[in-house]
Order: sequence, then structure tokens, then C-alpha cells
Amino acid sequence: MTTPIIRRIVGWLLPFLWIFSFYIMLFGHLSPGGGFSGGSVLGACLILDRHVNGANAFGARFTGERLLKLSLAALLLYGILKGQSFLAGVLHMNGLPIPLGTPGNILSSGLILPLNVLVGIVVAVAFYLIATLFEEGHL
Amino acid sequence: MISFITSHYFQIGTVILFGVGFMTLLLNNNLIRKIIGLNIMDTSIFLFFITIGYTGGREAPIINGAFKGIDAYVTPIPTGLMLTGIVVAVSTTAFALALTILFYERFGTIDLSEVMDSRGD
Amino acid sequence: MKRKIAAVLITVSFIAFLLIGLSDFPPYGTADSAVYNEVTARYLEKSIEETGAVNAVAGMILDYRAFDTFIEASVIFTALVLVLMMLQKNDKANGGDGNDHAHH
Amino acid sequence: MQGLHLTSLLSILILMITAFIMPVIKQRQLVTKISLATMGVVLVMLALVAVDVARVEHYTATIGHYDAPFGITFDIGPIEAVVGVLFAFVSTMVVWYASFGIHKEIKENRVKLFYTLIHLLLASLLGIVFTSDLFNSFVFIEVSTLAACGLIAIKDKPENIKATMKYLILSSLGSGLVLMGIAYLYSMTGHLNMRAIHETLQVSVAGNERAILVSLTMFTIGLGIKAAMFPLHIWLPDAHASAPGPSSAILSGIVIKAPVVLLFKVLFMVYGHEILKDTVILNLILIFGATGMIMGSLFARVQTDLKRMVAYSSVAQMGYIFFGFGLGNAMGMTIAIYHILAHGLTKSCLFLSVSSFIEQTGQRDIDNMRGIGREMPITLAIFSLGGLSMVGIPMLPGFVSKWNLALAAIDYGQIFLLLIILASSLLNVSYYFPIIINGYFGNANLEGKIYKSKMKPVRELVPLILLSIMMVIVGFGSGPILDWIASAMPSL
Repeated sequence: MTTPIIRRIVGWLLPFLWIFSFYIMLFGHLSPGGGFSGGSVLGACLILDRHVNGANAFGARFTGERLLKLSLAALLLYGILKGQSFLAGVLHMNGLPIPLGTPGNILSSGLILPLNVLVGIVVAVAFYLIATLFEEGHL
Repeated sequence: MISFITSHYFQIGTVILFGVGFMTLLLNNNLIRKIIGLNIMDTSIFLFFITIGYTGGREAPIINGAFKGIDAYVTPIPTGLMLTGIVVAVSTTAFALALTILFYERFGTIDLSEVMDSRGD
Repeated sequence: MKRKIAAVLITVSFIAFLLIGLSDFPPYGTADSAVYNEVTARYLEKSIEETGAVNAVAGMILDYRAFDTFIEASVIFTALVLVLMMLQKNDKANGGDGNDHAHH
Repeated sequence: MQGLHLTSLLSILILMITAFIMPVIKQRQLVTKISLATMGVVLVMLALVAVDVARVEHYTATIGHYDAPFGITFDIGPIEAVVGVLFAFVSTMVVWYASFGIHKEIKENRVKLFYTLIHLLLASLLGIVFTSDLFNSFVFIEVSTLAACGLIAIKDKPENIKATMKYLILSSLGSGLVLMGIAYLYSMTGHLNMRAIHETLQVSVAGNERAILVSLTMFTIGLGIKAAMFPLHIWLPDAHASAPGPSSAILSGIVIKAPVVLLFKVLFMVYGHEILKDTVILNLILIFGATGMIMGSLFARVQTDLKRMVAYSSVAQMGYIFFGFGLGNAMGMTIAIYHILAHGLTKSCLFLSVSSFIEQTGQRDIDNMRGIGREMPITLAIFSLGGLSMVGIPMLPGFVSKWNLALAAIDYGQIFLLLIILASSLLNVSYYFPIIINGYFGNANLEGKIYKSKMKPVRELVPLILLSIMMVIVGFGSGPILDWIASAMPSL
């Protein structure tokens, strides 16, 4: 299905795409981007990798089962991190004291950075698993 | 009338796009085309939201450096809402396509009318 | 054929209906629209102070309206679970808990 | 006592988080236990919400740290509390019922997904009812659509796939229309919070009449599709008839109710009576509701499949709810909300008893249900109670609805509406009574039937019995419930 040309070009491209996706996710609070956009680029990377290199490159180490667990863990962590803030909001109290930091720094704006990463993981894994299921019919 | 078209051309475009999606949905029995129609409809709504959020001459709501006053930036709300809307649309599409695959496996066709006519109700 | 004509008629009247509603809105790209109210003002002005995010969109979706984003994540989760349910060919990777009725 | 306000949000969070955990658990039994326990906890929490609302009448919970127009809030009053308790109660009973027999109806490895989907569904339905933010409710609607589709498609039969496809396409169309309505409203007012929109609309109604009418129509059609308003109901019979029994009970009992509640909030809390009385929307809803009451019953009459008949009866009953809204007076609206309660309990009862008929006899045709009363006396008794409530036998909830709806129609000033209610009731008699009579009586029917031969063990019938007891309680206690709902009606 894949020709050497595609394999070579994707081989060149993938590392950049990986870095780019993490950049979008990690700098979501500072520049355009965020969890969903970064996650979809990351998901596209994973799909591309699977498509070109087959299941044995990335898929061998990260089986569908494991990825599913990873994304569920991310969701769970999201629910707990944000859930406490929601619950505290109902009571008009402050949630976990997370410093907002200096605006403009990478480590700033409290929960937004970790939440972006968690959303990114969920989105990337979901896209990757859905695409794998469509293409191969199993994980 | 003409002034309405020239001043609202973007909104009119999105509404017509909505109609295109709607018609695709109504006219075709092919499931894939129906799903495409739904997606066109969704996209037109996203574009409509974006037109609400656009104001000529203002910057994107990313406050690098000094804050230039609230009149210098476009509103962040429609953009943010549409991020959520897109995710929802993607999820629905993924499910609809998966369902289409199963539909094809069960009925050997992706034409909704062929299957519906087989039962008289 | 009848159905096509009906579909075209419905669509055209629908577009006309939407356009009639559209005529009440301010022109495209002007600043006097209703969306520039206290909510937008707060999201722009206080975003850095209250959420720490330079990107007001990120501040909005993950702090002011974070509940939306949480539900959105669960939409993705639902879709993933559903696609998994529908397309997973039986019991290969799933650990397969037991007797499967094997009807295709 | 702010702590009690937590319960509304906590119930949704607990359901979501347990749903996230379930897919990785291997044992079916464990998932069932977790689900049952969670449902019990959620039911208690919703009861606490009701207690809380009874104490303070109405409260607003901010989700996150920002107040109403800036952040997302829950607005909870008597209507939300009553509907929330109904949702939690019905799903608890359905999960309890399903824990005995769902693995017979669907594939073994899908059982845990069934519970996952029910959790997501209940969480999203509660969200739709509680939230006071329009866009938030849209996102919840999407979760509920996907989860409800999953509950139909979980049974792997061709007709399920077909029904799900139909439902999904129409439902997505409905969501699209709702989103367009939200876009128009947002463009007009710049708000997403229901109260804020209402206040802004009161000021800026002049010059926006056409846009208001368009957005109102979008909401009515979009939510009408999801709530099976009469001409838009075409997805419902297939979907509800083909789904596994417990799914049908949930789908018919509560899933089509949440959009109705949202439509109620949009119509009367976002737009308000001032705007509505200048438009034709309420009249249209009244006409659609009345047509649905008659046509739904007529369609139900001609069905030969028992489950399909009960599904069509849902179309007729949704007609009653829209009829109540369409009247537009305080009594009509109160009764519409009460009928959500009445129909939710009755229809889940009916669907669960029908599903146990089908499960025990393997038959779906109405003709094959002759003499079932001897084989499954308790289940048919419960079915009969539900049927009698639908028909409108005094003191059962269906009667309370019909009686008060008739009073509201007189109040509205159109006597012919009474005839529609009467005709619909007679039609109900014509399809529920034959099943009950043929089930219990007639020598030809009972010949060769062995007493209690196909009965389920009594402990498996407990949830059904509890549902029917609750139904009777809601019927007998209709006075205070109606008063409580009426106290929350927006002033006209």
C-alpha cells in the first residue's frame, strides 16, 4: 500500500509533526492552539505512523488496550482535577491552590496547561484508535 | 435588498451552505452522502458562529505584551464554542461512519431506501 | 422526481426563512453587535488576571466555561466506546469474556 | 447548608467518572455491581436535590468559580428536581432489572458497555435538565444522542442497525437546528445563559422580531425531532421497538423527556410569554400535539407487534405533553410537566413488562399474548396497571393528566380540544384493553396454559413492582406534586 517515496517522506516529516503537536498542546495557553488541536495533530501522527510503518513500530509497544487505558486514565485525571474545582465553585470556595504563575511563561495559568495535555492525550488516542478500528477492524 | 446582500454576504453564504447540506441530506439515500450533508450543515453553522465573532480591524484575542483595551480584540467566545462544536461533530461523524460499515455488512448496500422499502411501514 | 421537487422546495423556503431572520442582524464585521457586552469584556480584560492564560480562548474554554470542555471530552469518550463496540471484531484484543453467540 | 447544593453536580460527576472506569474492568459481575451501587447513590443524591429545593425553592449552583453570565451554572427549581428524581428512579430500576437478564439479550462482551452507556446517558440527561446555559445543554444533548444510539445498536440485529441509522441522522439534523437556533440567539443577545438571554431579549425585542421567530422555530423543530413531536416521530417506532428491553424502557421513559424539558425552558424561560404570545409557535405546538395524540393512537391500534404498539403509544403520549405546552396557560404547562412524570413511570413499566413477556415466551405478536395472564400473572398485572393508567382510570397518573388537561383546555376556551382528549382516550382503550382481556380471560385463551409456568422469579420482578408502586403513588399524590410544580411556573 505504501511506496518507498511515501515511507521516506513520512520518515522525514514525522519527527517534526510530533514536536509540532506537542508545541501546540504545551503552548495552548500562550498562543493559538490547545488540547484539541494539538491532540488531533498528534493523532494524525500516530495514524500516519501506523499506516506507513505498520503495527510493529508504534503499535507493538502501545497496544490498543494500553492506549485505551491511558486515555481513560487521562479522562479520569481530568475529571478529578477539574471536578474538585467545579465542586469548590458550587460552594463558593477556592479549589486546590494552584499558582497562576507569571502570565506568558510556559508554566503558568494554573490548571490550563495540564488540562490541555490531558485533553490532547484523550483526543489523540481516540482518533488513533478510531482510525485503526476503521482500517483493520480490531485494535 | 442589494445593500442587505453586500453588508451580510458572509452570513448569507453560510445560510446557503446550510441549505446545500440540508438538500444533500434530503435528496440522497446513500448513507455516506447523507453523512456528508450533515457535515456540510454543521460546518455552515460553525462558519456562522465565526462570522458573529469577526470584527474588522481587530486582533485575535491573544494578549501578548500590553493589554490594548477591549476594543482592540475580537470576542473569544464564538471561537471557543466552535472548538467544542467541532469535536462534537467529529465524534458524531465517526460513529455514523462506523454504523455505515455495519450497515453495509448486514444489508450489502449503503442505500437507505432499498432497505426501508423491504418492510411496509 | 416528486421527491426531488419537494426537497428543493423545502430547502429553498428554509433558506429564505433563515435569510429573513438574518436581516435583523448587524452587518458583517461591524463592532456594534450585541456580542460585545460585559461577558466579552470580562473574558478579554480579566483573562490574564483570573486564569493566567495569555490566549483568551484557552482561558475561556478551560476556565470560564470549563464544564463544556469536560463534557466535550466525554463526547469523544462516548464516540470511542461506541466505535469500539461496533467495529471490534470479536474478542481479539478485548480479553474476550466468555461465551460469544457468534452470530454475524 | 450550602453543602446540599453539591448533590446536583456530584451526581453527574459520579456517573461520568464511573463510566470512564467501566470499560477496563474485566468481570461483568463487578461492572453490574458498580453500576447498581452508583445508581443507588445517584438516586439518593437526586432525592437530596429535591429535599434541598423543597427547602430553598430555587437555587443556582455555579460550576467553576464564575457567576451566571460569565460561567456555567445549574439553575434548579421544583421542575428540575422532580424530573431529575424521575430520571434517576427510572434508570435505577431499569439497571436493576437489566442486571438479571441483559446478558441474554445482548452479546456477553457488550454488557459492560451497556452499563457505561446508561451512565453516560443518565449523566447527560440530568445535565440537560439542570443546566442554565444553552450551549452547555447542546453539548449534553450530543452526549445523550450518541449514548442513546449506542443503546439501540448494542443489540446486533440488522433492524437495530437500520433503526439506529435513522435515529442518528434525524437526531443530528435536530442538533444542527438547535445549534443554529443558539447561534441566532447568541447573535441577538450576546449571552448564552438562559436568564441573561431572557433579560436582554425583553429589552431588545423591537427590531429583532424576525430573528426571534426564526430561532424559535429552529428550537421547536430541532427539539421536536428529538422528543418525537408528531410529524417528526418517524424514527421512534423502529428505534424503540428494536432496542433491547431495558434500553427501550430508558429510551421511551426518559430519553425523549429531556428535550421536552429543555424545550419548556427555552420557550417559557428564555423567550417568555411576552414574546410567545405574538407568534404562532404555541398554536403550532398545540396542533402538532393534538394530531400526535390521535394519529399516534391510530398507528398503535394497527400494529401487530406488541413492542411496536407500545412504542407508537409513546408518540401519542408525547402529544399530550406538547398539547399541554401548546395551551400556554399555567395549568397546561403544569400538567405537561406532570405528564412527563406520569408517562416516564408508566411507559418504563410497560416496556419492562413487555420485554419480560418477549423474553419468557419468545413471541412478539399481540395475538400470541393470549392467556399470558395465567402463565405470567404478576407481569401482566403490572402491564395492566400501566395500560389502565394510559387509558385514564381514576387515581392513576394517566387519569390525573387527562382530567387536568381537559380542565386546562376548558380554561383555554376551545371545547373541541376536549373531544380530542376524549377520542384519544377511547383509542387508548381500544388497543390496551384487548391485550389485558385476552391475557386474563376467555376459555379459548387460557386453554393449555399452565399457571405461573413462565413466570420470572419474584426477586427479578422487584424493580418492576417498585416502578408500578411509584406510579400509583404519583397518581394518588398528584395534588401536592401538581402544587409544587405549579409554584415554579413562570408568571404569565
